[in-house]
Amino acid sequence: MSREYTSDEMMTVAAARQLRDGSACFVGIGLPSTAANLARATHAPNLVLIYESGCLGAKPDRLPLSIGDGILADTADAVVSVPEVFNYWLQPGRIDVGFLGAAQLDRYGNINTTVIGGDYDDPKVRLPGAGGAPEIAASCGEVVVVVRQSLRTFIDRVDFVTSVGYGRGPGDRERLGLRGGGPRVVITDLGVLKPDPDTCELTLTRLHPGVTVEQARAATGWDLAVAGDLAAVDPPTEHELAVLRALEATKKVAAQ
Amino acid sequence: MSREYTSDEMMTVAAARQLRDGSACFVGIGLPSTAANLARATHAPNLVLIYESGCLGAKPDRLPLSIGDGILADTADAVVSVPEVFNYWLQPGRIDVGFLGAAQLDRYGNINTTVIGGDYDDPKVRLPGAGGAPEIAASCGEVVVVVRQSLRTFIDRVDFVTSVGYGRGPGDRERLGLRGGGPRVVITDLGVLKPDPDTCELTLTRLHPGVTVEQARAATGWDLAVAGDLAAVDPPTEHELAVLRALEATKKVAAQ
Amino acid sequence: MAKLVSLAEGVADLVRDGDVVALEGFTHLIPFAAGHEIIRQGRQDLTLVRMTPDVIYDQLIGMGCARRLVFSWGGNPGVGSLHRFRDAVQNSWPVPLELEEHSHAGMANRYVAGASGLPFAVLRGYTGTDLPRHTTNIKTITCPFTGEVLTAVPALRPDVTVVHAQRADRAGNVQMWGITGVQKEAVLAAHRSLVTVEEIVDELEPVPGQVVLPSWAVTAVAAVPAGSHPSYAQGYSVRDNDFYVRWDAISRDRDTFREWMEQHVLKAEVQA
Amino acid sequence: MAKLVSLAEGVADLVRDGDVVALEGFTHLIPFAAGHEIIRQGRQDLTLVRMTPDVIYDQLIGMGCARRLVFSWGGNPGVGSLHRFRDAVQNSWPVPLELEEHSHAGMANRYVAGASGLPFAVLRGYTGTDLPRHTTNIKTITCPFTGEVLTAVPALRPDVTVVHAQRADRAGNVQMWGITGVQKEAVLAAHRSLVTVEEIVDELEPVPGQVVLPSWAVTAVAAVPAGSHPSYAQGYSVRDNDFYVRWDAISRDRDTFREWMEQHVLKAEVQA
Repeated sequence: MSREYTSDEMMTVAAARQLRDGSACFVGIGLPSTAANLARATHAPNLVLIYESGCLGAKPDRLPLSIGDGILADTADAVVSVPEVFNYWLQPGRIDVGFLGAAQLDRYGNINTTVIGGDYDDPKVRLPGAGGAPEIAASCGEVVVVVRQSLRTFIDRVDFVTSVGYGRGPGDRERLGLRGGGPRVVITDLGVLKPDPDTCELTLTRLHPGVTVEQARAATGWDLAVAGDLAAVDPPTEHELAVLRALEATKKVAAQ
Repeated sequence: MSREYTSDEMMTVAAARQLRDGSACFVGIGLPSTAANLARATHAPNLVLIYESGCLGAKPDRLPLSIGDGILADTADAVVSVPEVFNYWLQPGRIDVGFLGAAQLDRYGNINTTVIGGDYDDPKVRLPGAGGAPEIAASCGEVVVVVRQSLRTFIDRVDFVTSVGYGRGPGDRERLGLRGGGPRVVITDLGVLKPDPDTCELTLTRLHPGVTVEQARAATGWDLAVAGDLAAVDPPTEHELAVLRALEATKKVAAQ
Repeated sequence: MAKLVSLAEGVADLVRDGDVVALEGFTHLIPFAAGHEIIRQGRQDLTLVRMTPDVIYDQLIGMGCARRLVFSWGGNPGVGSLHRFRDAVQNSWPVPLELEEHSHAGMANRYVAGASGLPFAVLRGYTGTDLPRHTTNIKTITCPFTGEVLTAVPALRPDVTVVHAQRADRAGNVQMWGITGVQKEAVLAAHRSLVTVEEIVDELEPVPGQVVLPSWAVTAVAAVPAGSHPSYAQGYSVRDNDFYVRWDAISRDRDTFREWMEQHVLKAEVQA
Repeated sequence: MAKLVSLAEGVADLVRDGDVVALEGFTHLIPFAAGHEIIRQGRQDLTLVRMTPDVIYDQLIGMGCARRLVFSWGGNPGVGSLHRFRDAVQNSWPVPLELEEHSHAGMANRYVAGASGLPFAVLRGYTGTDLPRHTTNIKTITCPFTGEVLTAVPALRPDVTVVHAQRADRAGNVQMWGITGVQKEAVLAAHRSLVTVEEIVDELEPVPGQVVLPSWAVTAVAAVPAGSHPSYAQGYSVRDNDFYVRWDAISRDRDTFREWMEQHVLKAEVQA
């Protein structure tokens, strides 16, 4: 098994490491689902995976092809209706971690998955929209965002606020009455960002091996703050890589 | 099989005859449940029995011992939660007939099952209370009331309005925004009463065999109006009596 | 994750004097054994919440555990009145009992709001009845889109909810089926929950009509075989209807009642 | 009682030009065959409602059946964007498409309100986002008990809801299991409903996790084996993931799309 790995693999492994064993995680499809299943297959065997399709405690032995893959229902502790998963499980704050992606992310961790450019009625790019994200971002105990870092995605202010991070800064979540803690950490293909405790601004706290601060700054659409004690992320272990690649392989098989 | 029968048997048979085949009936326990099951076992084999315990389309082959008897769940088309039976099934007006009893009934068909005498905080008699009745009386297409007729039960004005009939008279249901039609008929051990189309006042329209208008008046706490075309109720047929007594027998067996 | 405990431990840890306590179970799966343990441990000053207070609440009320009752129908199902409940309301024996009275639809929606993390629920209910005159917990609310006036009731958030279910696994996942009433909502609405079960099994075989409460949504689980007697647990026991009938005579007289409770509850072996 | 009909009859009777139409199914049991029949019958001016408009709505939109879309997430799940949806929004091709956009929680609660006969639903949602700026169907509401401000959304009441289920019996009782999403609410919220099923059986054997819609709550049932392809029907078929991937290329170009629809939908045998 080679220790060579891609930046996406590093990002997925770093995201998986954010999930504590035994916590309940509301999982979006794509990268978040891959990372959550990697966590469950490595350091967090008791991670409770919750999918918006109504599957509580799903234990897939392969990567689901969609958030409604039959394997999620087959392996769940309970399958509930979609209204129930949002009303009885997400809304009251029962879910510890919300795991989200983004098309655009701004310096206060606000997420846009709706429209880019132009205006809402005549956008340059029409994106899929909100899905479960606004209420996941509002009600989960904390939010982990996984997104590739570039000038297209990391912008000073999102074109459309689909899901609220820290709004325009300190105190905004409280003013809005959002009961969850908001984005605790953002994992990218370059490193790790965390909100500054005073300003709520996303600050670079760690870099993936071989990545420089300059690269991170060049991929950020605002004047990126960097933590004094900037540390390096541990590269993927052989075990993490092996499990991740085995999971990705199951996806290809299942898709045939 | 003797054609002798009790006034309760006459009342139950007359009540059963009010239920049209194929209609959906929200069934309270006691007399309404007996009458509804008699109807299903005689002229209305496709009567859909709905119990507030969440059993939709129950088909018990014996009388249930309670509205939550296991035989209701075992034979139902669907068993749903108690919130669902009230919110998704009763509230939108999906149920054709609500079948209710009463401790007190007044000239406008209002029902009291809460307190009798004294005042609410210091009543002479404390009754079980509302249960599902207020919303059954409000939302079912129509209501059939089954109650023994006496000066204790048939009073000019109920001590407490637990479930609304016609309120204080014409137009009150509309004013209150109640979407169901209200009491269409009241079946007693003496005869049948229906609301006057103009005044909404319960009017004697039929007498059971052998019962006189004087008896009915003497058992009514208001000046009872009597229909011009006062007809006699057909006595129970041998078949009706045989099925009713067989049903009652199953209850005794099940209770052992 | 739910802790596996004994009934005595569960009640001692989770049910406290002065608590708002909901014991739910809609004629099926009524947690009688847990109610008896609450009586044995001498809890007092409780606000008892239940859609259908029946024999178990008659016993809790008659033993003086309750200060207040929030309910929608109080009777001995299929038999008649609850004499201890009536005695408390009409004669304040053994202690006065405050009532807060609702309809089933209102109570069910109050649990739904509690389970949903909302402060209130909206329904078409109570309109034209005398119920709203006797509590501040029934109000009107106007639809912001149509202007229609509907009814609002506040969320129920019990300190502790107690229910009985058929089974749990060793991880504390709970499985119930048959008539499951409002139990899921009552458990999710509560700050703490205790579930007694007929048995604890290695694997929860899926059952048609099942409701599963994941372990992480439950505080504690106690194995109490026949814990719903004289109610029933579908697949395990049938309703002891004869007891419900006999309760009428037992409960009519204060002394007969006390004596029966002495013999059958207070002196009963505490379940392991 | 539900009528047993052919798919063509069901769509002809129940889906009309200008209707508000909801096709639901949350990645599982998506009623593709019914959507194709709506296209074959040339319905126009529809307001399409769906939490997750995916390939079937991309096809309806690309064929010009829709005037308006009410939704919360529009994409090709696990693959990417919906090109016909984007082309309609960005370039009004083949006809302009109005959008009314919500979150999943908002849409689910709108169906719940519709199924419950209420004019609106209350939730904790949308707060702080830009979504309320673009529709009048998201408002605030104040709790009459606590004064807390929450969000209200109006009930969804489709003229017709179409869903796919595993089975129905000859009386028209419908049974589905696995991920059942918001289908029960969508059917109960609608004025009319059409359910396509994999098969019609004599007896509906109870299945764990089943949702049963009684015949009297459904307007019509049509047997359409594989009626959810390329989606899946748990217990009957698996997801044709390859098709979802291929759809990206098919739908990117207007001509390729039209040609594919000609071949595979317009000229397809109408299901019996």
